[in-house]
Amino acid sequence: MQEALKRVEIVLEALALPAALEIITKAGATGYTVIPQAWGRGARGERTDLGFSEVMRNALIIVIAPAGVAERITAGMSPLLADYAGILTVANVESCVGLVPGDTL
Amino acid sequence: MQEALKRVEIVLEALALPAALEIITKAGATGYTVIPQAWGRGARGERTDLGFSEVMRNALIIVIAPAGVAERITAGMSPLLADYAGILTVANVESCVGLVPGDTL
Amino acid sequence: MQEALKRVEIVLEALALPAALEIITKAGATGYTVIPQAWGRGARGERTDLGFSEVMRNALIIVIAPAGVAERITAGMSPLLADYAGILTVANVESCVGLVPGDTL
Amino acid sequence: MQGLLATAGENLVSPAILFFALGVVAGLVRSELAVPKELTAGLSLYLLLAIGFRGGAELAREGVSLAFLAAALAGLVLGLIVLPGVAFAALRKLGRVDPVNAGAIAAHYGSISVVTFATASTFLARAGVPHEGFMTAIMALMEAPGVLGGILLARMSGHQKPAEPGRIGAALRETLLGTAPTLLLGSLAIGALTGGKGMELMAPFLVDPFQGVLSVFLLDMGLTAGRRLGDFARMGRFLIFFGIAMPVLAGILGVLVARVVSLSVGGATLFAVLAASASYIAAPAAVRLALPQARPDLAITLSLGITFPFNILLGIPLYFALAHRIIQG
Amino acid sequence: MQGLLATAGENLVSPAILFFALGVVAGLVRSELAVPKELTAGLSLYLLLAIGFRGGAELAREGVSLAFLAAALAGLVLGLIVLPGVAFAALRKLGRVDPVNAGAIAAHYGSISVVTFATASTFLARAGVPHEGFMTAIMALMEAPGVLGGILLARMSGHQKPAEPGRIGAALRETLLGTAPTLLLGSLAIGALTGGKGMELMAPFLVDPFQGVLSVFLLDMGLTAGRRLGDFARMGRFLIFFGIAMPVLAGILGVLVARVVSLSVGGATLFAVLAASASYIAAPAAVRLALPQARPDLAITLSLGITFPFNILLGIPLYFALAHRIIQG
Amino acid sequence: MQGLLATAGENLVSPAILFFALGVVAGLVRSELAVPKELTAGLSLYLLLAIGFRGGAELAREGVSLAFLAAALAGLVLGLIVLPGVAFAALRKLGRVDPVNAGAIAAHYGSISVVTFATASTFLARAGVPHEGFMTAIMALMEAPGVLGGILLARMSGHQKPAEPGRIGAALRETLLGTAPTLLLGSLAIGALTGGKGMELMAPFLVDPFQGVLSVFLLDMGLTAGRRLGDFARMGRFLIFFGIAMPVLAGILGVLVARVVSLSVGGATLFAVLAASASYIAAPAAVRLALPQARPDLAITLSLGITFPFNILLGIPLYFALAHRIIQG
Ligand SMILES: Nc1ncnc2c1ncn2[C@@H]1O[C@H](COP(=O)(O)O)[C@@H](O)[C@H]1O
Ligand SMILES: Nc1ncnc2c1ncn2[C@@H]1O[C@H](COP(=O)(O)O)[C@@H](O)[C@H]1O
Ligand SMILES: Nc1ncnc2c1ncn2[C@@H]1O[C@H](COP(=O)(O)O)[C@@H](O)[C@H]1O
Ligand code: NA
Ligand code: NA
Ligand code: NA
Repeated sequence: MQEALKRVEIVLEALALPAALEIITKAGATGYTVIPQAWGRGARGERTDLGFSEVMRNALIIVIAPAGVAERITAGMSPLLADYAGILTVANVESCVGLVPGDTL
Repeated sequence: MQEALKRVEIVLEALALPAALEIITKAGATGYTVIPQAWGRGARGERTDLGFSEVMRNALIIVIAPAGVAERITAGMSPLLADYAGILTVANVESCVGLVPGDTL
Repeated sequence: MQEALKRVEIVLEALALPAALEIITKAGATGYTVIPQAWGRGARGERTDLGFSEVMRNALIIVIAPAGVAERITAGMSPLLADYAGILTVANVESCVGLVPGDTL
Repeated sequence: MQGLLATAGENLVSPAILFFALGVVAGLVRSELAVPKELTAGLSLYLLLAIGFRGGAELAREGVSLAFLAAALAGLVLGLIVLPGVAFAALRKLGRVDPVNAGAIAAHYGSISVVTFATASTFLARAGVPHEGFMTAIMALMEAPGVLGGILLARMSGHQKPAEPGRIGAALRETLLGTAPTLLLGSLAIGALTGGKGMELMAPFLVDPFQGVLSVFLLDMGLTAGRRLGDFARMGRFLIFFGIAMPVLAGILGVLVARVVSLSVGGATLFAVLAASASYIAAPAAVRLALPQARPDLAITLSLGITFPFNILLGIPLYFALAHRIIQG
Repeated sequence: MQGLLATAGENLVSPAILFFALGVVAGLVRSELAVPKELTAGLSLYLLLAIGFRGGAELAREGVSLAFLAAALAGLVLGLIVLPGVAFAALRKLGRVDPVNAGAIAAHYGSISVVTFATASTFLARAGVPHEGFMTAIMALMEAPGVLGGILLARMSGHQKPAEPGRIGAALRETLLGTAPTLLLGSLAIGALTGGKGMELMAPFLVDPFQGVLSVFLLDMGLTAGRRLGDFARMGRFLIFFGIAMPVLAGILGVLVARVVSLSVGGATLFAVLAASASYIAAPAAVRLALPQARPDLAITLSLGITFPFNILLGIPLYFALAHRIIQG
Repeated sequence: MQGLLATAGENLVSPAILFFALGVVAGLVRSELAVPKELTAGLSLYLLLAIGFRGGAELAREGVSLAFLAAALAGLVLGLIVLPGVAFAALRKLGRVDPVNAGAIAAHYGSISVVTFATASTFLARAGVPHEGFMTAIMALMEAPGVLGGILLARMSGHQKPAEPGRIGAALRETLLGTAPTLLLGSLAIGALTGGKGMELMAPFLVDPFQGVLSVFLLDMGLTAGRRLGDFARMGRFLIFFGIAMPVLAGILGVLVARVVSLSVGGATLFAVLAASASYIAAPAAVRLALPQARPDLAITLSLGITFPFNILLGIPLYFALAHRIIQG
């Protein structure tokens, strides 16, 4: 039987994107999507893009991956999310078209 | 046992954002994320950003919150969604990193 | 009993948007939302907006629809996703406010 | 008369007008041409800032006069009461439009269009017709009242859900603290404070490239209008008629009032343009917040898709001809 | 000869070229420097509009001549048949590239690069070499045919999945109604209609800051090219060779054809540049829609990453030297 | 003295300063006025490019002199050691700020503010006071060292989690290859290479509209600062005091050091402005990467919300008066 697919969504401060994408890639994901403009509030107060600096901008990362990979992403992201602003959730995917399973990045 | 976490996603016309964020905050959410640029179609026809006015722009709000808060958000948003363009869904979250539970905004 | 609602999310290359929205509309969806700016990696390598051409830009489509419509969208999108860059997932929706069920586009 | 016709014809072949036409055609044939919306927002900020600043500098040169106060008072009465009232009555009685949408549309026509005003100023400059320097200040003053007038008419008609006070507050804030009023009035004040010296510093940014920026903005407006032309069919014949008859009527009214307050031919033309033009930058958001039951696309399609093209293509020369005949004749 | 070398050397130290080089270096060392993509889109709209408008104004001054028609016809034949044909044959026979990707690349090389053309115009202006005013119109005419030529070659080669008619339609629309053709031809028409008067109004926006805007755009192109330099390794040696040999060959062909249709040295240089340059603004989207099996990154890396830098650094002076020798010699 | 006061007063009614004030007021009253963030990014790219290019052209005209080298050395020592050290000590001892946040803030004050520098240059130009052409180069050199100095102080204080080497690397990259250093140094180099000829080509883009672009950028900075004014309450009185006392102290230090390296009155004013100004474009990202435990909003609110307005409203005329008295007196 095929491993269940998960949808990992991470809101993260933009400056931490390179580190996060490295973690995601190393965890074995075959792809990811980044929506580069997001703002919001959380424990660190309001974060809105300043335009002249990346420092207050958030981004949204979406990763569709098998449960095992999703777990490794979650584990790998935890220390990053302690230092940098962000939140990560994992949710079920019922069906998926277009994911190339064998190929890691 | 911990209360189940939910992911509330709201597509909403941009002008109604301040009212929605107030509802979300009052419902007890500890954070939210806004993706400011979205366009789409629904019962009110096509809505695309005009650039020179906010009036036809949509935005996407994401809130990760315990089930009880999600219910209060749903209840609080219903009258707003009757007047202004938008759609709200609630979905399950399997796991989450980075949510600070105690702290309301 | 009401048919279960699904959330279809499609990351797709921007040039294929018109074709995808036609498929979605024909499948019977009553609405959709497009987040126009996304970048990412997948089987086709990295895709980032060039600015001077649409060809490397991705977009995110969100459709809230009954299970039957979601299935038709999935079926209709499969050939498009073979030719153009993208990935589609279907997930459960627990509850929804603001969807006008009868009205197709 | 022949001179007037020539001026009108020349208006039609100015770059800005032709770029608007290009946009309409491209929109109609569904060209891929599109202006990024962040750029549109930037262009409209530029236009508001440039128009306000120049108006302020002109005001500083002239000083505040009785003529200015008279014209301002006339503009306020016209915008707050007369124009929304006429529009509302016509929409309700002749068009059988429901009160909420009638009030929403009346709010747009009671207010003014900054870009129509700028196009008319260019028209006068090319025709060599001078005008009172305070006209920009009059325009800035006429932005909010018409919006309030239309909203009040919708609310007074009573068919409306009981008002949520928070929303009226939000609408009022938007009318006074929205992007357009803040930037227009703020730049006007700065232009007035820094006067000729400030103008010298800012002219290479605010004056020299103005026609070019206006052309790109009009190209974009043409694209938006052209893509909406299809909506006209669904809109009904009365509204299309209204979109042309209302500015003509308001323009005539404007010239007559301008005569009462003794404006020059140029000033009267601009005053008529203010009366005749309908807002599509400032009014929609305020109206949307105050009257969520109104359809925002209706008022925008009318003001941007019908009245705006009518005014910049035919209205401006028409009001000028009227002003010429009534004031100078 | 020494004069030519000096001109070539001077070309390399013009601000626009140096900003391109800065971009390449910054891209290579992975600097954080990046231009927001909405701004890039806005800059390319500006360049298309400015180049089209100026070309139209020049056309209006000169009028349509037989020389123009001859050059236009030559350009069409070159773009629709010769250039895509040569490119396709070379890619298939010498490079063993599959037919779909060969057709896709041929489409880019059959078309033209607006920015290379603008850089060459600046080069000629600095060298004091005049050229026919209709060259911009020739450029606008040569944008679409090459794209169609390449797509047809890929489709005729038959290894392709049966064509979905909807996609061919979408590709055709894109070729004719895409951003670049719409804006270039539209502005050309407006420039021609408003002539010298229009130019006077628009010059402070379209002419004076042109070099500056071009420099920022080239900085951005350099960043994109520099970040893609790593892709060259994966691309294979033949394609890199093709990215330089093809423009040289096409440039020579261009000068020879230019001589046949009696262009001046300046005109022949620009004609050669049109032949030698490869599209990266207009072609990619149309090709992607028509030939989804082709890899879009391949053609863009080739045209923007290899041929474009080659042309603006070395190609332009080379074609100029050739034109000088063959036409004037 | 009276002349100085007049100059200071005139500074306050320059358009750029008034647009900043408009932004602050609009931000305070929560106006809807907002500049799209892609536009803000574009404006800051423009300012960095324009300032760098002009500085390069001036450097080319003057050549590299001993005076330049002396001033550069003085700037480096000030930026790397003295300013971050003074700031860090004051924050730790007087303000009892934790070492990580103290280091983060010290990094911002050790570095420089490009926009404050540009405002000061305009101030001098309007007052007719010349300055050494190499001052822009000094500014470019002083951007990175202060950031490094502050980061090192935080790390050496040892209360910090063991450093992840990857993050220090990322911070170093950001300091050297971030948007601001890349564009400033790159444009400086291009301006120096193309000299007067390049300047002629680029002036209509980089020089003529500069005041206008600066005004729009300052409007935006005002909006950001105005919206953050509420954060001051939560920040504590010491930090507000620091945000004003630190630039005054650094400005005095700057004038004294400028005298040692024999700068002119104009040069000394600019040198003091470099010392007194705190970075908010370049420093925040590098500091965030190196010291994630520090609160980014704290340093930005201080540097953009307090020190920046203080400097452009009062600081610049103050440092000028000091330089006048100490250097010329
Ligand atoms: N409960 C939440 N729901 C949705 N987004 C959140 C939530 N909490 C935090 N965020 C997002 O994550 C960013 C960083 O959160 P924090 O690190 O808690 O300040 C915020 O700026 C929000 O964009
Ligand atoms: N079924 C749907 N799926 C996804 N988004 C929707 C759907 N219906 C409406 N929307 C979004 O919500 C906005 C307002 O919807 P409406 O109020 O129905 O016009 C639309 O412009 C869409 O962006
Ligand atoms: N596993 C994945 N998770 C999230 N997004 C993906 C994934 N795979 C692909 N994508 C997105 O879909 C686009 C096209 O994917 P592909 O067709 O596989 O190259 C990529 O550029 C990503 O934005
Ligand atoms: Na009006
Ligand atoms: Na070519
Ligand atoms: Na400093």
